[in-house]
Amino acid sequence: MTNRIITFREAINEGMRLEMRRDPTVILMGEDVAGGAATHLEEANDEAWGGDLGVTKGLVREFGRKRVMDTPISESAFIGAAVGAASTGLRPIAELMFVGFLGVCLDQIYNQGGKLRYMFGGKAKVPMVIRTLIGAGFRAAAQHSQCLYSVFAHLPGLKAVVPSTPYNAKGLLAAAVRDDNPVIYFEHIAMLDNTGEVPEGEYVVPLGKAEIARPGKDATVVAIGRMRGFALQAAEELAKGGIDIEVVDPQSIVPLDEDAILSSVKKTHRLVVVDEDNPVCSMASEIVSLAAREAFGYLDAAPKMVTAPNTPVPFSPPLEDDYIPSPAKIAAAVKAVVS
Amino acid sequence: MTNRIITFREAINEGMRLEMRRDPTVILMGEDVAGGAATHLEEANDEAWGGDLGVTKGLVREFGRKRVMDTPISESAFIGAAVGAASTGLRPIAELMFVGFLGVCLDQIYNQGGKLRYMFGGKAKVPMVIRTLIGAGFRAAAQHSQCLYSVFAHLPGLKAVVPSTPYNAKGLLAAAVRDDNPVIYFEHIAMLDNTGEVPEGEYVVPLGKAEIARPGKDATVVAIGRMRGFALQAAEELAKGGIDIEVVDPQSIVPLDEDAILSSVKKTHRLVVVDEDNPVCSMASEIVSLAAREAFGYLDAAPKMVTAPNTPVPFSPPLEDDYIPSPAKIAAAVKAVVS
Amino acid sequence: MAEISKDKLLWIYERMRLIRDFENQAAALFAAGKIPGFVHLYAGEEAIAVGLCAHLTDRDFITSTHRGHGHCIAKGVDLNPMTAELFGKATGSCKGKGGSMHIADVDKGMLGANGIVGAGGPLACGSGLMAKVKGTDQVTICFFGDGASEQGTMHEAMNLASIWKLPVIFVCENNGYAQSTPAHYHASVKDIADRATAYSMPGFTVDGTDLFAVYEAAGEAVARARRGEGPTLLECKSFRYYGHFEGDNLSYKTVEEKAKYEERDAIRKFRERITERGLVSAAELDAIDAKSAQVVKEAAAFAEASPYPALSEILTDVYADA
Amino acid sequence: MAEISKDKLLWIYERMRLIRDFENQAAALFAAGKIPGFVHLYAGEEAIAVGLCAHLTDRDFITSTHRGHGHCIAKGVDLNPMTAELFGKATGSCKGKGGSMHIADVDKGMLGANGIVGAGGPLACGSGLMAKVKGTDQVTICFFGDGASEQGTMHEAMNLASIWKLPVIFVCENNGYAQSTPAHYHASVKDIADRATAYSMPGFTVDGTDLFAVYEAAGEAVARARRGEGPTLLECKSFRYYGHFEGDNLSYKTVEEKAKYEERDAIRKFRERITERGLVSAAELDAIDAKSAQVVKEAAAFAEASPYPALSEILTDVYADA
Ligand SMILES: Cc1ncc(C[n+]2csc(CCOP(=O)(O)OP(=O)(O)O)c2C)c(N)n1
Ligand SMILES: Cc1ncc(C[n+]2csc(CCOP(=O)(O)OP(=O)(O)O)c2C)c(N)n1
Ligand SMILES: [Mg+2]
Ligand SMILES: [Mg+2]
Repeated sequence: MTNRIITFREAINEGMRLEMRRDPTVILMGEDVAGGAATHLEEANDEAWGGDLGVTKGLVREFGRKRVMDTPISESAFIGAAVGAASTGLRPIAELMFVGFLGVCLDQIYNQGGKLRYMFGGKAKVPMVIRTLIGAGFRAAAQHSQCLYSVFAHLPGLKAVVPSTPYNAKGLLAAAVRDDNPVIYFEHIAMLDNTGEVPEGEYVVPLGKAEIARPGKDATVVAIGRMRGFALQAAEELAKGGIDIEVVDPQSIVPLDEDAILSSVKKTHRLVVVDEDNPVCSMASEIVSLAAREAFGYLDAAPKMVTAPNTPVPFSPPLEDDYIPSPAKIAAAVKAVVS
Repeated sequence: MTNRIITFREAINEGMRLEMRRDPTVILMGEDVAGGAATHLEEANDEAWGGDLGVTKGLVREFGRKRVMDTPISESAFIGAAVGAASTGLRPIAELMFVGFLGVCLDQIYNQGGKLRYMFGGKAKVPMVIRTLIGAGFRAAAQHSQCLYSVFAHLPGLKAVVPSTPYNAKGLLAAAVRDDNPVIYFEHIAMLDNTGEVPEGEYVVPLGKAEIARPGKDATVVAIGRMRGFALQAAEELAKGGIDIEVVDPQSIVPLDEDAILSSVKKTHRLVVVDEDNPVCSMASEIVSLAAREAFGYLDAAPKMVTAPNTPVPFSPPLEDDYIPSPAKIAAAVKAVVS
Repeated sequence: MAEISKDKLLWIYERMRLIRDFENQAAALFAAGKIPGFVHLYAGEEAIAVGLCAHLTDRDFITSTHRGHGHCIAKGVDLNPMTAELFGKATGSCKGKGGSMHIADVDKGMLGANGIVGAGGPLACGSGLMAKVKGTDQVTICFFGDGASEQGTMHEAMNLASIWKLPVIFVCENNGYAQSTPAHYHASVKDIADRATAYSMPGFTVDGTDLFAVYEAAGEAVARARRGEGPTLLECKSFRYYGHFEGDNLSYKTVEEKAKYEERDAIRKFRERITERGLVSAAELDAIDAKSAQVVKEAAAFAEASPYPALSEILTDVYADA
Repeated sequence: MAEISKDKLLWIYERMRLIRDFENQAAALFAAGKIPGFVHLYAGEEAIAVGLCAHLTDRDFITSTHRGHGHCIAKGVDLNPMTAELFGKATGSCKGKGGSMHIADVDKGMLGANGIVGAGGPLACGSGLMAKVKGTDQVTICFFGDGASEQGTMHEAMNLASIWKLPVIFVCENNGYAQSTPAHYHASVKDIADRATAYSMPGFTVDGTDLFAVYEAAGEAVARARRGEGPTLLECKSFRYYGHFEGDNLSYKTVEEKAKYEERDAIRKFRERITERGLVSAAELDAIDAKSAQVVKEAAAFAEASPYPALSEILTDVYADA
């Protein structure tokens, strides 16, 4: 069974299912996560939604409506309730349907969830997970296609992970649920149908550990989330031209595995950061800044960033396609830094 | 009268007063900006509040309650109302008492105000200003002492200014009101009583233009807001030891005057960025990243950042004092980059 | 029954018909892969948008929702750019940058569909405030769903509009569901309009499939707003024929529930009523039907034939030049 | 008048007295420059916190506001660490990191003062949800101000608590003002408790300076919550003796208004009532007075003598070790 291939969506679902089996204090809430149907049709409706994209589908059947709760469109209330519940003994998973909705509930996330422990002098813990959709490519336009994880990375007290494969999606979910801090878990909408090998049982991909997705010697390409796959595609193209890149996938952005990134840069002497988020005050800038400050003497060329432009996400399909960093743009940036 | 010395607070107040005289579509709203009193005591109460720190004091007497409006504690509603009013013909100034409250109203700021124009294909404009308090040093603890402007800088569609002297406070306010975009105007709580020379009439300090606060040749110190003064203090100390720094004050962080920063770096070959905001995905990282990408060949040493630590703001006075970047820390960083 | 001129009756019928035809066509175009992204259809709720907007002029404003096509059409937005916008074409109302969820026409007073549930409440206070500060008699209608009523922004907006006596009409389009979640689960009151007392404003619940009921209640609310007497909360109970968005399996609705829809159909009821009373002839309405079918088809052809925006458009319209 | 045991009466008197003494001392310490930052005093509102918390045990929870000292004391938080926290000392409830606006004692069920108006509503739903999921009979009281009632979070929280039947009591402390803004301006209803109908929960407005009125209404609401019957909205009308924060010029209050405060004083009224009825003796209360004065003084001395935290504390407590 080690070769079992499942989707990203299934991997997240399984990750939640196993954690909920393991620990009865893990609960799940969000808009339509139980699918509404359960409230007025028979409980065992197989067709019930599991969130907009079916990620939580079926969990209400196994765990019941006491542990899998539909919520009103009241993000402040239910995410704040997750904070309150976490600090008094549960380990809630709250689904913020799209990260673009952070603007209606950020206070409960960053000023409450992210700071209670510090403000209380360490006398509280807030073990909770916020799962949320990110990413362009779904023709969902400016308010439903953002990444925005750089905003969360700026705010102390929160942890943040951006899974990039079904395998790490499941393992990072387990790590996030078991962590005693608020962890924001970013699911890329355009990756949910991607497939990959995922073991059946429980396992943890630890927070704060990068993965070398591809070893290489000519340049370091740090690629976050969906960009990992694009960087690997670029790597194949580049390899044909004799350029051998190392692809580093941070997996967690908070805490960030600075050592892994710096070691790679010190080895390859060149850096390209690939990130779908907007560029200013972003993780991409952060990683470039890190390398400039901590590996300055090792850099043989100016580092480069391949990111979305500094604009909202346009709706029109050709515009949106061009908005997203592509393997071709990554390859071009690598060629520029190695030349 | 050219030598008139007034406070930062007075400069902002005067900036608003002149803009409101000039343009009847400029209105002001926020919690206690008219001071409540006007609603049930005589209209001409000299003692009425003008916001928590008196910045809007007296404006209701000149312009009346139709143009200077107290609001309920409903930041989403009144900041959203500013967006709606701006896109239909007014030029509102809304006061968000502390930037730490962004979490209850960010959607109206970034997803509405910052994006309407783009989402509507350029067929709307949103000329409005959000004034808000930033900064530590007031013993106001974790939720009332933040900078957070890096979050706004990350979000396309917003402009952002961080005045650093009474002079540019007044001129940037005028520029912000006259701009056809949402501009966030950050007032540092610990600077309101600072004094400086301010001309009496109208003038504009343009958005997107940095100021060389002190020319120098040995290192570039980019210092934002309150940090400008600290950098200038450090400069005097350093000058005694023969180190001559150039202090660049961006004034606007969006748009950022990249040319001014890069020219200075290309001249001095060394860079220190000083910023009171938290360090990760910050303006400080952004400016280091900019220099690393665009002036790599000119840098003779690893750039450095002097920022707040990556933690919430502690309440305890000695802790808070140590939390804030100081002239001494700036001087130490400069010494490290020039050595 | 409110007295409505024949011209107005024909206008109302035409707008409702256009909305229905537009939405049915959009469903087909989505199924055919021509309209990308999230598409939320308004079919079934036509009497609400039209009954309200019948009292407005181009100088008045509306704020809308993710389910905004009906509001656009009721407010008089042209169907060609609307359809082109759904396709993401350069000729769209928003040059293709917004799509269905951000369709807007500020010149017509349509302040935008909105991807954020409840976001229209504060914006509506803004256009209301503008009218008040400038001393005009322009009114703003804020459309929002039953689900949106649980969003904090709506509470804040209704309180603000009440204390400032803003000329805003809050119209809750209660179609019984927020996505798959039924209103009887997510709302702590049976009638959302009962919350009007929490803001000391008049509140009414009407049958949102009965054009006349909507029109009459709307007329009072709009007149009150124009007189400077402040906001009203008007709840219109209705249903949607389609899923929450296209692609929705509708698993959360019972067969019995869906079976009642035809009987409650707003357009059919309106047509029957005005023809039975001899206010207009069936022939006149048939002509409108034919015209409407034609207009939406032409709009689709226009959209289809239009070019996509140039890639350089990604970078424009972020900021207005100062 | 609810029947209250003598022990409870004495406890109530003691807690009210402690709050008053604590706040008067805090005002003096602030004026003397010993307490930095924003300090919001609760003097005048004692009957609310105490009348409510009299029904709780340490296992129950409260969420509080920027004006949190009274809630802490009513919930049984120790005065020494409280005072040290106001000074920013290492011995403070939060090791000096929180200060007045973030004072907390999770072990005592005090889930924190809060610098963000209205933020306690959602948090209270959380501890309420915990109790419901775990099947305990713990209740949560959410204190919030009249000004907070216009914040969207409170609307969302009350709706959520209602549909989930959470064991939460929403207590609106209506002291007539949000900073300098009077409630009759910022609120669109006269009695905030009237908004309870918007959430299908019981709502009551009581005189928040009358301990017995508060105690009785609180008893019913707490019992209802413990029985699993869901939330209640209880509005307690009161006033504050001090300004919004220390340093406030109180320019927004009339002389006549302030003149009525002594007459409405909660502690004086309570004392008169229980002594007049012979439930307790003046001597017993005098002893409490003396003890209270002593306790707060000792707390100040404790705070003063305590060290500041080490600078290395800046970096700790951001994250819990996994
Ligand atoms: C703040 C926010 N939360 C959640 C969503 C996702 N969402 C889009 S529409 C919708 C349901 C809205 O229900 P309702 O207000 O009743 O409008 P209807 O779709 O029924 O017209 C939800 C949850 C969103 N767009 N914005
Ligand atoms: C979201 C938010 N907005 C504004 C403030 C600033 N502020 C602090 S207390 C306060 C007034 C609160 O009034 P009320 O709720 O009546 O409580 P009271 O002070 O009267 O006890 C305001 C506006 C804040 N802390 N948080
Ligand atoms: Mg609905
Ligand atoms: Mg109050």
